[in-house]
Amino acid sequence: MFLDALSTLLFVLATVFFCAGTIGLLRLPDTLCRIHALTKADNLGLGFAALALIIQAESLAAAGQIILIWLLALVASATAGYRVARRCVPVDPPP
Amino acid sequence: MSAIAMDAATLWWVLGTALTFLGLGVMLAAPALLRKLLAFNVMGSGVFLVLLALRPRGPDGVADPIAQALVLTGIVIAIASTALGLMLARRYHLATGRDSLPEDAPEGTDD
Amino acid sequence: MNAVDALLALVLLALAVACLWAKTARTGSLLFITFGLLLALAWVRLGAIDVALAEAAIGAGIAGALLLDAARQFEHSPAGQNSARAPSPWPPSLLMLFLAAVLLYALSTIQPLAGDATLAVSAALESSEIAHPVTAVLLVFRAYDTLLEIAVLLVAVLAAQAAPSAIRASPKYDPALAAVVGWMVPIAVLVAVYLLWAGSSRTGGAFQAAAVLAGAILLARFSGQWPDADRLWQHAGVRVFGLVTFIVVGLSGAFTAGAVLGYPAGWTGGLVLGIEAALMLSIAASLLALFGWKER
Amino acid sequence: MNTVYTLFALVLVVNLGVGLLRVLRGPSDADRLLAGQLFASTGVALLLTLSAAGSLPSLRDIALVFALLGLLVVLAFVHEGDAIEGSDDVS
Repeated sequence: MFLDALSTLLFVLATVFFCAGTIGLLRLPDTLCRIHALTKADNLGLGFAALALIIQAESLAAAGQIILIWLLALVASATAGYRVARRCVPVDPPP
Repeated sequence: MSAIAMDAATLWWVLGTALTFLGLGVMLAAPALLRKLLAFNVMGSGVFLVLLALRPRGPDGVADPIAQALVLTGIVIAIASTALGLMLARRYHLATGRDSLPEDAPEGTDD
Repeated sequence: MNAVDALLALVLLALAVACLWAKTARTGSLLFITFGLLLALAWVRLGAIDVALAEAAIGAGIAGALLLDAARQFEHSPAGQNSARAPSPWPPSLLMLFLAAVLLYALSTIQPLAGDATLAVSAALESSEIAHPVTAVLLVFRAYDTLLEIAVLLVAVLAAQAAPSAIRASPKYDPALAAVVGWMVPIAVLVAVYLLWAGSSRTGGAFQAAAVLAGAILLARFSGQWPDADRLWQHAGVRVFGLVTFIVVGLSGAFTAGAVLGYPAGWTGGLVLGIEAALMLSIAASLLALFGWKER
Repeated sequence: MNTVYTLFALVLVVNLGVGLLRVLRGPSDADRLLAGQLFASTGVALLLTLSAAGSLPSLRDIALVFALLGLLVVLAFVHEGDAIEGSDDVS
């Protein structure tokens, strides 16, 4: 019962962050700013959702898989943000 | 949803039909080769949706295994033919500098 | 949950229209990738989890990379303006509307029934020694189809290779990317093997595993990692290995099981897994060959 | 718990629908790519939620593939180096 309540709370938090991410994607002024929506808000949302589902997970393996998925998503979106930003910014960083 | 009482399967085959003919229409009408290939893929997805949505689900909600196997085969063939088409389009482009076949090119845009 | 389905369908339709009428080839490709991503979700909603897995890996991953790779070439061409011309609408679209209406009417009269074949599959599943029905259909009941499919894939590769491949510049070294890809690729290879193994009891199998494997190799390629391993994949032997294994096992079935493409009792599980492993390698190599990649 | 799953799934799909505006509007292809990545992570969350709701462990495998291959599209997009493109091209 307590765990269910905790999960629900985490889902609510995830909802807040997912919505913030989507609103950010729509409202932020240019491409570089919009990368924030992807790499920060959305990944936190995914993290909270993952946490909520880990609490409900039926086995240790399932929980581990959810953690792996979250980590992969984190790394992938950080790298994606970096590569897209590099494309938008004309100057190479100093060597 | 609408006048017809729409269950989930109906929704998907209606979408499948729409995608099929959108894709077919654009594939026939669009001059650019790459757009034709995109349209070919959209059409394929539409056909797969119709194929799968028409089969009844198993007792545990899982789609019909034969339809799934057919669609899986179809997806692999679709990607193979798309890749082949892309390859031909690229070679054609390298050789002629065009991105559409001469008989398809709209008036005035062909240089 | 019907609201989820309806919304998903609407988004898919909007994406398809936007993709087909996109201004440039690259925009169209990006929209198609997003379309593929959501189509995978639609397959999940339809209960077709095997198809969803393949769509996620092939439709959204490999096809996306292929299209973007090709779109770049058309982007920089002076004639690239041609693709800006949206398809000229009227006469064909009226025909399409008419055909769509005919098909919709025809489909609405069909009563979905579990056909004899479906019933036969669930009845024979026990004796096929494979727990997952889709794998059983692909490699036991309809093995001929799968065999020919692999042959078709090889023919496509051969045809693609008849045209000399475009030469690309090798990617610039990027330390951050190299670090990330350096540990992502091994995980992806592991996931591919896991999917292959999972195919014998639940969703998974050679196609999905091959697509993930090809994705892993492409990740390495796009970041300029492991060029030697990449060259190994371009060996023609890897591409035909799967088909040859399939044919050899299939023919030997004539002696051991009394039917070509049959499996001797008790051996089905192991043989199918072996064939699938060989197919995984070959399909992955073929998908890679279809990129027509040659480094400068 | 099932009501919560359903509601959360609905929230995610609504997010997809709203995010669609950015995909359609652009203005640059980099924006569309970012929106596509956002779709991918929303899709991962949706798949994980549906997997818990329907006790379908295989959906987690699909989420895993989404998370792995999302990067592939980005790399294919930016592959040929560092052309200047993005916020300045308004359509």
